[in-house]
Amino acid sequence: MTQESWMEGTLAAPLLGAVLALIAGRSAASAIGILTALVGSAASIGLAFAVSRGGSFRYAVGGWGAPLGIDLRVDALAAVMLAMTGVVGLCISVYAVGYFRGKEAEAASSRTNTGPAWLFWPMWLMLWGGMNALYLSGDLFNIYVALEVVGISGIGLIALAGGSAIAAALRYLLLGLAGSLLYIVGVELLYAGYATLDLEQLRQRIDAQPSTWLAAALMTAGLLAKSALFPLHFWLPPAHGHALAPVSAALSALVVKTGFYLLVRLWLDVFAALGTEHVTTFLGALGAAAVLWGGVQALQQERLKMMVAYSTVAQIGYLFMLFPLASMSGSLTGALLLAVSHAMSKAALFMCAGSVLAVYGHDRIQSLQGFGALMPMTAAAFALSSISLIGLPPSGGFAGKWMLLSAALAGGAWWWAAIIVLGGLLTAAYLLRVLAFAFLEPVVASSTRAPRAMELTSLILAGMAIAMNFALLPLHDLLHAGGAR
Amino acid sequence: MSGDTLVLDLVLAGLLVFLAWRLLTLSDLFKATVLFIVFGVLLSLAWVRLNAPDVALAEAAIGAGVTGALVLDALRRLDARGPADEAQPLRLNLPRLVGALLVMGLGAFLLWSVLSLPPGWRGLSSETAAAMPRSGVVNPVTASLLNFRGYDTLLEIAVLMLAVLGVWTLNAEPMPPAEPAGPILDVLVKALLPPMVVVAGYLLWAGGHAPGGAFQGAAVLAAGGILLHLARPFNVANRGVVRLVIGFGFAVFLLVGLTLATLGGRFLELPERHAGILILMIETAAMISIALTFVVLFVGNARDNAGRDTS
Amino acid sequence: MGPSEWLSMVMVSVGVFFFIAGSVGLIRLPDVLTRLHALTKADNVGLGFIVLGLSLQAGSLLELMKLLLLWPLALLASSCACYLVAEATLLQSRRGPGARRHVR
Amino acid sequence: MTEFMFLMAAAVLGSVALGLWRVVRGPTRADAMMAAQLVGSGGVAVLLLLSHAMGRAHLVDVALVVVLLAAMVSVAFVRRLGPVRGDDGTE
Repeated sequence: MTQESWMEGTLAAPLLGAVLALIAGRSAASAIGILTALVGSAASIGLAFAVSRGGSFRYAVGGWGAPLGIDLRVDALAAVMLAMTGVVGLCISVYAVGYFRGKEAEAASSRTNTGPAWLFWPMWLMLWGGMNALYLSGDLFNIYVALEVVGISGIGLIALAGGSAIAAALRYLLLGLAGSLLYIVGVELLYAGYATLDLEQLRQRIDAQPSTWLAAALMTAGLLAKSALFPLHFWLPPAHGHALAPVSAALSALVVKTGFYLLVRLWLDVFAALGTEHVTTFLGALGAAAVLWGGVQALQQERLKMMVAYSTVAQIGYLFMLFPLASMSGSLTGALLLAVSHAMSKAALFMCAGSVLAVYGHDRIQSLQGFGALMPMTAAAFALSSISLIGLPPSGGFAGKWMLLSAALAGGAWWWAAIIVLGGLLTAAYLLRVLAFAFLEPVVASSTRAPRAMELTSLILAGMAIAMNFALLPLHDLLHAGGAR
Repeated sequence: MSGDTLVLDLVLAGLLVFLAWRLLTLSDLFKATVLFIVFGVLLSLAWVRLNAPDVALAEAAIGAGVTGALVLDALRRLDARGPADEAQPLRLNLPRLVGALLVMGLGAFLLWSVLSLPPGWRGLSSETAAAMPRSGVVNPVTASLLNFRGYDTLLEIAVLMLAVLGVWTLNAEPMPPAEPAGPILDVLVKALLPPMVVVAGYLLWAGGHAPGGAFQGAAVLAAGGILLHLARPFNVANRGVVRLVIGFGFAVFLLVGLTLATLGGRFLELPERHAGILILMIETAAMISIALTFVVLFVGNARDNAGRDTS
Repeated sequence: MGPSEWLSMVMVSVGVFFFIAGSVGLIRLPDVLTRLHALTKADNVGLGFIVLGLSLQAGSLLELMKLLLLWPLALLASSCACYLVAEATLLQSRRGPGARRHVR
Repeated sequence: MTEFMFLMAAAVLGSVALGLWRVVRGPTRADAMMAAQLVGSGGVAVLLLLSHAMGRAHLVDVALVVVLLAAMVSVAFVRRLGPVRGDDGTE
């Protein structure tokens, strides 16, 4: 298969699956969902291999070519994000099958209606399709549309939980709309200035006009809000904390990365000619603040899901430390490795929280004493994800943080290094607190068990987060071959 | 802006600003709703004056019409909850002042950057003009939406589809029963439905060479559905047929794109010879789906029994 | 300018006059029903004159047809709508102030 | 002729603006509905006049859409929000 056909598969599979799942309805939605997830993740992994062999390429959708048409741009950076989405997306899909089957059984025993739970499938596949479209795109307006697809499906998914999640979904909607508005105004300004929407053409034409700076500022503000970087993170914990477990996993592990990815594209590539040192320092400082603030907040949470959600606030901060360190060799590899292993371990953590909820009926950390004995697989998954999130060796989180740390020290920027270490300690504090409860004597004997599919997928994901330790060299080679910057 | 049009443009612009201000400051939601609809109609006139008749059509149909009906419906639901807290009139405090100043600064800057565009700024219009003969249609807006940047439109249709899914996830409370429709309302509905369908079809067809197209046609078609629902309420729950029609437009668009890719072209690369007919096909499917989408958004997901929380 | 132009301008002027008269009526008249009366005049007659005046200048048969389709539609819509508003108003005043329509 | 049509359009717009006074003033909901209707037909009139003055025949299509949508909105007004408050000035 050619690079192009892998790409077409990556782009189209989730979109097609989404509409088929919608048409098929309750009876066949989950089967279509799993099938789509298999095809979609295979396509994105195939694409990553194709890029590592053949290098980056462009693809003119509709055959018109930029600036009139829309060009896709597939390079190593995009390929890594797509593969990450594929792998984690597949696991989330498998988990969701078990999760909703468990919900149905529960509903059948208590004779209530599960309601429109099957709508998860079309919305989740559309979310996946939107993220793929976003990573593939090389066109500012097309990215806007993809952002909308991601945002609107995310809102629907959060609202699936009903109850207090509706308010969180509404807040997410308003914030998302505000972010989109800022972004699109920036896009209009750039189009007015350079008569193109194509990222590559824009990079070549850009100069330091006042309107270009305004456009950059507006787009950055919008994207920061969407990626929930401190201090624009306030919407994230309620949204991610109240959603259903597979939804939380998808949002926290994957969706928040889209904003980060776009900011990397913009500031480290398109806007690079503007002379961006103070901007990248600013972004890094926000990231550092997020690491500390999110960590402290996570420590104080009493509900497991809220704690995991605040942990996302902190971990996003790490990714943004890439910006000030970008000129150091290895920093991009490190940040990407961190992003990928965070996606895996964070999805696993939310899955664990979902399994715990299914068994205990609540997720108050204080009352989870001994869940390690009741649910050994889940506890193991929790422990492995924690290792990676904290950054203990060997794990993807360790390798990523190590790369960033050595980049910081090589550049003599010891303060970034200090933040990285301090953040790791905070992460250790809030995760070990939960683990400590896990291995106490159980106080309640529960007969309910989480569906095997749920516990197993979280363990697999957590294992992968550990295994990412050994992905350092392949990733480095891929970035080299695929010509991301 | 020549002398001929100066008076008109000034009145229009002045009215728009006045309306926007009143809309935000009125404490009566009902009046604000009325002004919102008025604002939509006048905004559509403004688009006409800016030589963007396609946008004017969309604004009149969706911005004023369908959205207006949606807001009215929401207002009724608020009413039915009993005496709602009247919205507080907007008072100026420090954060609002800062916000207002920021927005005004941004507005001033935008104005400045528009004015500082090089004279005769044409964007991509020469590229568009050069490609028009190969696009299969004559209206450059339709060519952009369905051919040059058809991929964007595909994803936009996905967003509309997602809106329906979002409505279905919510269990709205059922609408309080309305008075039965009187004879005059029946006459109106019977008399308006056929022209609405005809006009929708006409707009769809006209889109190839004049302002119009799937979105505008769909809005008019949806207005017919909403009118019918207002007179004789019906339910469009998520049943098989409804779901099929909702997904139809997106599915056709996507499958056309994929078929073309497997036949040796690129994704959504419409062959020059068949572009016109393919665009019409895609637009027809899209119009039907979008029209039903609007109707579902209006009718909502009222269940037969009282809305139950299904979390 | 030929006679058809002059006729157009006169008819359009009359139409605009009715619009202004309608708005003045909307402001000045004392109660809902009389205001409704004034408004319907503006809607129907004003728009009618404008349509007639412009149809003298129509460039094509299609345009003429659309213009002549437009007025009856507007007439029908606004007359029915006014009837409905009046009916609702009367129902409301019979039930007394403060009553909600959906409460039976 | 063109200038005349632009002026007439401005006059219709002005009369619509006068009508808006009723929306803001009230006192009944019926008044506000009426004013919205006035904007519908006023908008149509302006569009037709502009169609002639700007030499763009297809603006008649926009007017056609406004007529149909305004009818739908008027019905929505009455069916969803018949005058809930007392008439004749009691608010």
